[in-house]
Amino acid sequence: MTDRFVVGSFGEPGTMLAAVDALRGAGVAIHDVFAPYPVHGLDQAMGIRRSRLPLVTLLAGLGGLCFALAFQYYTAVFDWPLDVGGKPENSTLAFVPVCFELTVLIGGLGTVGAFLLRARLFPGKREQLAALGVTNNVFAIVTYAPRDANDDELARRIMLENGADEVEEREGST
Amino acid sequence: MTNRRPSCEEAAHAAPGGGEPLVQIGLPTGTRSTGFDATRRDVLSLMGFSLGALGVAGCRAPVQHAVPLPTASVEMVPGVPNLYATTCGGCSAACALVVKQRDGRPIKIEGNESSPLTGGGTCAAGQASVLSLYDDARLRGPSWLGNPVSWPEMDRHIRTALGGHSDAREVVLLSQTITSPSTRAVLEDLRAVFPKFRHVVYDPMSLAPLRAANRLCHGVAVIPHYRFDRARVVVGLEADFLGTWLAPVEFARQWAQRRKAGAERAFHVQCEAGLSVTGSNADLRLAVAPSDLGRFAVALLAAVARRLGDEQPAGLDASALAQETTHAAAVDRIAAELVRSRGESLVVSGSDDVATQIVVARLNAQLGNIGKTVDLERPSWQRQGDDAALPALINDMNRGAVHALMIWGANPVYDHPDGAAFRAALAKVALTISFADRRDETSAHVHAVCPDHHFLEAWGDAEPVAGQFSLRQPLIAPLHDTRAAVESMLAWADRPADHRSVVRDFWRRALYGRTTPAPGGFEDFWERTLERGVVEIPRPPVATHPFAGDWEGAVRDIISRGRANRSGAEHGGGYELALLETVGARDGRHANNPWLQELPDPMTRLTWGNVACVAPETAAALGVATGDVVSLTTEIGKLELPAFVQAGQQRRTISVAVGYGRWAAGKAGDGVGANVFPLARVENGARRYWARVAIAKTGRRARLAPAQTHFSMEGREIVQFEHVNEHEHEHEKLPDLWRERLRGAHAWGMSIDLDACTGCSACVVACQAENNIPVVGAEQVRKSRIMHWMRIDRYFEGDGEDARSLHQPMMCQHCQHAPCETVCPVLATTTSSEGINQQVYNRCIGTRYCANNCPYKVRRFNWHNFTANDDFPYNMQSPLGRLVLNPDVTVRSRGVMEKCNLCVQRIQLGKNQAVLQRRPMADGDVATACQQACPTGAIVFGDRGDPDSRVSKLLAGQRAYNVLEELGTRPNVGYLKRIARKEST
Amino acid sequence: MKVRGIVLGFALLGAGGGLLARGATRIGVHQGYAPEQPIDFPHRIHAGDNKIPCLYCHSAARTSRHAGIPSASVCMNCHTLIEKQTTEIQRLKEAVQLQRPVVWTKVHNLPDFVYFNHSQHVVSGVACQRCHGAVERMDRIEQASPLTMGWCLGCHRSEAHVPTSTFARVAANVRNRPTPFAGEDCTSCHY
Amino acid sequence: MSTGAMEPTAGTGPEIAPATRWIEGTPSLHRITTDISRPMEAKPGRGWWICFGIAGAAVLNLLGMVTYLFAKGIGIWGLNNAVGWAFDITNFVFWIGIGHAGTLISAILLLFRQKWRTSINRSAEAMTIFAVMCAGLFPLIHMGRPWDAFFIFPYFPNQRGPLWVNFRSPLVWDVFAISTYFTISLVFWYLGMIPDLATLRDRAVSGIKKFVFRILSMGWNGSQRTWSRYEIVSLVLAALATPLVLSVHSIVSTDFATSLLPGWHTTIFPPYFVAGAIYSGFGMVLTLLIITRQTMHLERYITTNHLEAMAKVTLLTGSLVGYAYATEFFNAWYSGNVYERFHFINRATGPYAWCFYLMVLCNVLTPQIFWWKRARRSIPLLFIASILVNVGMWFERFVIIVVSLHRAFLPSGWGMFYPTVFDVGILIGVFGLFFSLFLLFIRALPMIAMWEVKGVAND
Repeated sequence: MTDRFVVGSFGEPGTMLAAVDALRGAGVAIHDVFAPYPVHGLDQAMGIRRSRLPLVTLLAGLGGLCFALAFQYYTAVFDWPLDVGGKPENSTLAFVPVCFELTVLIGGLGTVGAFLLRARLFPGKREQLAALGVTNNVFAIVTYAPRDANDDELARRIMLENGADEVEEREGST
Repeated sequence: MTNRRPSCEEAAHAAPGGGEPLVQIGLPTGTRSTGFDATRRDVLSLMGFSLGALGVAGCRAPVQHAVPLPTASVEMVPGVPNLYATTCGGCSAACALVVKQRDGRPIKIEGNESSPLTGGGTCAAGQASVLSLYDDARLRGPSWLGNPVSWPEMDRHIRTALGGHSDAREVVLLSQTITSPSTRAVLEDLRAVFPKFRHVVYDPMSLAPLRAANRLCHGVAVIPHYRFDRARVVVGLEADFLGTWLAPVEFARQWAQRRKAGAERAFHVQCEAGLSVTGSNADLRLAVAPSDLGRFAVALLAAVARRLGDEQPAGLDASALAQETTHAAAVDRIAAELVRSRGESLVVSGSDDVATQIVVARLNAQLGNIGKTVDLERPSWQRQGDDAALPALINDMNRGAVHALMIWGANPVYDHPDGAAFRAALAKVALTISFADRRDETSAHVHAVCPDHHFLEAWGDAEPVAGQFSLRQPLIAPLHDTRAAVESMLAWADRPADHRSVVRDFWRRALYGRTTPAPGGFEDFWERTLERGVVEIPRPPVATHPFAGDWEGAVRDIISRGRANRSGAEHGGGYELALLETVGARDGRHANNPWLQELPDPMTRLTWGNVACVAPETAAALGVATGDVVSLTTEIGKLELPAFVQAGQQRRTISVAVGYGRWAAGKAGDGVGANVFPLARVENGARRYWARVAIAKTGRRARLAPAQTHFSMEGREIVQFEHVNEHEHEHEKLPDLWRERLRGAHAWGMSIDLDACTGCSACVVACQAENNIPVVGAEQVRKSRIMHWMRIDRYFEGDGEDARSLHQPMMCQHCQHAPCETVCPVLATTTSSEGINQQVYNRCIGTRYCANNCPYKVRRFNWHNFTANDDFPYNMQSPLGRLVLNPDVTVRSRGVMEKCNLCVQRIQLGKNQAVLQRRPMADGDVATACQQACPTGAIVFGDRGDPDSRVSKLLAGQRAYNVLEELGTRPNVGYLKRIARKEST
Repeated sequence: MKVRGIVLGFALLGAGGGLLARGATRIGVHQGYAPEQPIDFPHRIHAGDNKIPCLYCHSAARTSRHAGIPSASVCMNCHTLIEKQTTEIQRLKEAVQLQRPVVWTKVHNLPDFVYFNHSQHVVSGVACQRCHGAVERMDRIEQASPLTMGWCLGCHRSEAHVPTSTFARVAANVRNRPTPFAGEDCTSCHY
Repeated sequence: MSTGAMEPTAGTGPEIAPATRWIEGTPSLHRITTDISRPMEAKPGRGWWICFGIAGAAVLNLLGMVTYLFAKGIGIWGLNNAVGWAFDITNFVFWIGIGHAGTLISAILLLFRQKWRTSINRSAEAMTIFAVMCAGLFPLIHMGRPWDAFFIFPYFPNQRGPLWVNFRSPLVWDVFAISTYFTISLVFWYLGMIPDLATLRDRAVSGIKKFVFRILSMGWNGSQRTWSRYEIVSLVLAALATPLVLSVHSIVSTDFATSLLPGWHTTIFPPYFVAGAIYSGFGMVLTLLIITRQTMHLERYITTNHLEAMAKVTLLTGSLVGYAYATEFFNAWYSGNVYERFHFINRATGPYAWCFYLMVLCNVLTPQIFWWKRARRSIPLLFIASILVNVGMWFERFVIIVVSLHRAFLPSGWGMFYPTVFDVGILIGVFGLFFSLFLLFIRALPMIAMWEVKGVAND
């Protein structure tokens, strides 16, 4: 479905932050904020919860560890227990390095993969820019503009009061 | 190990001429099996070039063909090796051999265990002689005046040139010692045909003085048959009887029998100028200059005489004589030992001086050794050369007295000081014929070259020692259009016969009668002898008389000359150049054999060339270092050689090996080293193998090709000693961190007796032949990339003249806790269930990590592709040379690691035989190549799992130890400590 | 929908890789290789219909590493008595008369660096068909087995009473495996 | 990135900030963008072309020599039965070492909230990746049969049935360690670049550029929700990469430490190698940054403060390495093991002693000048020192490998190693490869993380 949005662009992170606070204070639902770099304090201001990606890391890492251990044990002890320098078939200590490496590898790749999926990023995706230059020097707040008009006015007014360079309304889909 | 066959009639009867019988025999079903097959090589070379080629090689394998014999052969099953007994043609010792023939190709030479002389031992040259069969330099057929001709044409030419036999024009055969009785008989026939037929015998390394001395002292001009196995004290004077002198294989065996006899162990003294294999194994070695040797012998004689209370040489008293030598104290002690074991002692001398030999004969006589350790009645028929004969012949040739000259196995232009004269004289002879197998220095200047067979293609027989006969039979149809020399001579004498029947008839006529008649008559006897290879046929003893030589004259002669020498020494430069034979080069006849050229000399560890060995003190005095080119000037002339600082070298002497510096031997042998034979001039009827020399630095440096560069053990316990009658406490085994692994049916192991190993290097060549080890050439050796799986390390203890030289055969130790295995990323090397450290070539990717981690540095890497690669023009480059390859052993490609695998192919064969015969394996079923070749039985291989096996017993013994035991590698190859005799003076 | 496209792409990539890998593992494997022979020799008639035992012609298999291809003279043992004539038999007789060896095309080519000994297996009672397939039903001989190392080992392990299936091996107490009767060492085949 | 600044109680921030400024002046966000994008948008200067010309020539030489190597076999090197590894593995360890500073700077300094990393981490990571590529070349070409290199990977299906690889072999550990390290570093680097790629995408005028950057930037639009996840991921990766860095060179050191060769068989190798790696890594980063900041006019972002900070690290790690050298000798003496003792006597007095002394001079003595602040802040001194450090570290590996091998247990097996033209040529060629890659990088991609700098600039 398509929505109507109010998009306000700011040249300064400070003013933008103030606007965000004001908007939330006035109970305007903020769709998202777009910035050329992660402005600190914005998460709290927008009330974004901390991501659960580290959990993915943990699981993927454990997966890698188990696979490495099982695989080495299987090849060295079960599949063909060769006599290598008279060492015991299950030379667990010798298996540690590979276990560690695979833990890190799979853990890392898993996390990144999960992030890309969650953030819906993939090669060749066509970008949707809130405002020109959000990747350069513009900070843009995007709020939902519900049907009834005065509310809409509210958002626009708050943004302008807080020093938005420009505020516009747009149709778009999320 | 494989089916041993009476004779190889098939090969014998196959049509002569060219290789086609060979090709049919040699390529049975499955070209792959023949080891040198095209596909494998192509795949490898392809791989060598690019990754893509792997795909090529894999996806579309080259089509291979299988060519069965048109008519099935009874004897020859493709893939099954046959063994045939024959006789070595490598030198006049004529050792009995058993040759392994595979798909019609002789590929490996082994000693014949049933020979009472060698007992299965061989020497390096003998082991290598199989490669000479496939030598590219061999002539493909006869040639007349340099143009190839057919044999009938050749015979026509020669008959006309001989112009009938009636007229009394002299026909001369110049040959080296001929030990073949049948051939000697043929020569007698020739006398009948050619009224004035003369046989001139000469050896490059001659023992004429010894025979002369025996003529003067005992009335027979023979070389006695020495019995080192009966001697409790052996004194060698310039006689390298363990390495090169006379019959080294036989002597080494006898010597080792004594050495292993525990309490009966012989006391061995060696006096020599340059360090030799024999000297390095002596219990007491004295460095004596050639010019002092005689005086040493005299002093020894005097000392012995005094102890025996015998008369002293008139006008000379013992004390005075003792002063003649620099080793007065030692002389007395040796005399004591000799006298203590009278009749069980032996003094041998290779001296080139008749007087000295007379003194030695006197010594043996005084000690009552004649008939015990010195057998004159059943003498040796080796080294029958007469030094005076050749110069005489040259005169006759120049006089034009010689009408026809046949040269057989002799190469005087190369190895005689009068070579140039001889060459010139050849022009004055109406007809000169050579039987040489190649266009060598001499045969290049004759009218007719009638190439003789290689001994593996020929019939024949030998009697190296009176009464000890052995037969020779062909292992393969002649590769080229060659003809037995005997056949040629008979053809020209209008008595054409084929060599086989000649030998056979002689044996029926002359020998069979003297044997106990066999049930099956002569046929039976002949078959059995062919199969066994050797037979002992009693013959009437040679008549001798007790010692009656003018020994006092000899003594005075020596003394006077000695004094002259001394005074001469003061002003004539003061150095003496001593010529010596090395186990690899010998007298130079094998010069084109790359195996021997690359065989590190056990004493210098140098390959590809000879050097001037200089004593450290002398080197310091002259400011010469190893590698400096020095010029050696004698009255004969001047030559330049790289110097080599050799501990143990007598101070006043410089030793140089003969057998190098050939210029017409072939690709591998030409221009390697310098030829010093010209220095061995003939002086009053005998060749002198030493000369007064002036040495000088040239300022240039030469790049030697050493297989080992560091000779000190750095105080590490690598070669260990056990002191006689000194109790060794049982040393406790190191604890093991890991539980013993599950073992299979066997636990293969090897024990190497450092007290019996002489360093003769037969094992090294045997290993090379058995395992298809490539020759890499001097340049690669310099880069220390020699490929030998087995090497003989040489270390020095002490320094100067008294330095003791130690030999240690070193190959993969087959550790149970092998450091190399743990580090291989791809499991290319692991321990087999039978304890072998396996190396899997086709899994190896060549990280060389294993070699780095090997404490014994026994792993060898294929730095280049050494097969069919023109950068390495040795035997494995030429298709002919590759015929020697062992089909049961992989030809390694470039980039893989290799090493000793305890001849696993022989182990597998042994198992296979046991399975086929439905019996368990027995101790001794499997002999590794090195063990089989060893003349002293120093190497014993077997199953350590079986407590009764020889190897188990040996390795459980007092003397057993492992090299670098403290590293905990737990080798399956153990060593027996060398015995250090308590010096009790 | 874009996402689905991406996923599909990855799936295809994976499938392609899998096929490639499978193809790669067939490199050098010539299972089913059946080259034309100089003489069109039908094993079906000899080994099949006439029940000539394999070892009659390939007698070397009893004693040698090579089974051996019989000499033409061996063929003549029977073919001198049998009057049936075909062009193929004619060719054979020619070869015998002219003493010209028949140049057969080798069918079973082991990979390089591998040693295989027929006699060992024949004596141990391994049936020829176990590796060479139902020769007695082949008109033109063809390579029935992959002749790869994995294939050899499978047999060697079952002969060695070493459990081959993973679960079996897990079940079996690996520590005290029986020592293999059929060699499981590298040097059983590689040297 | 500016996690440090994100802290509500930016405790560390203010303490450092007055002491050192990590950016000259206060450029506007747009200014930062343009400054950093300039190298990519302007035409390359002559300096760049000269450097690239030289490096490229070296690469061609490398290609030629490697081709010849594959055709003839590694016999064309000076290696032999005594010395089985020399330049090949020396180069391998050397480049792996170089590869350590990058991830260290981006990961460890990130965890330690070191803001000064922001303007150097991008190029440092790039350097890591290129160095690891160079390193990875050697295990391949040093093999006798490189066309069979795939044997060291355990893969399925295969023709060999149950034959896998030897997981006890340090070489197999290397395979896993290095491929993991390479992958993670690459991902980390790329991930960190996505926002900048988006910036470039939006700046791009030409269609191709826009197309390429669009594919690479994955439709990044600066959404704060993404930003917050993004930072978490970066932190996670950093936390993973830090032990990874330490593990990689520890594992490389086990190539030697797990053997039994005197001079290799030492327990201190892992930490010693890691210190050495960081040391040489920082040396190389210094060299590169000093060159680029001059040629690319980025003094504003790569300040003397950065260089000084790195000089301090160099001093620390250099001294650690020196300590390790001393320890080795002490252990050799204290162990009383004849082989160990001989080895170290031979190291200091043998035929290769000059290498040893060169190594001590460069690695232990050179960095000591950084005790003086003036030295730390003098560009020429830093440059020379950084070069010397890398020379020294190369020789350290050479000494460890060759000197240990050439005289091992049995004197009969002793030998010498003499490099051939191919040894040297390939050494040079790989440097060429490294520098060409780096030169291409600074033209094609933002060599300073814009968004991170922006973050720091706006505190």
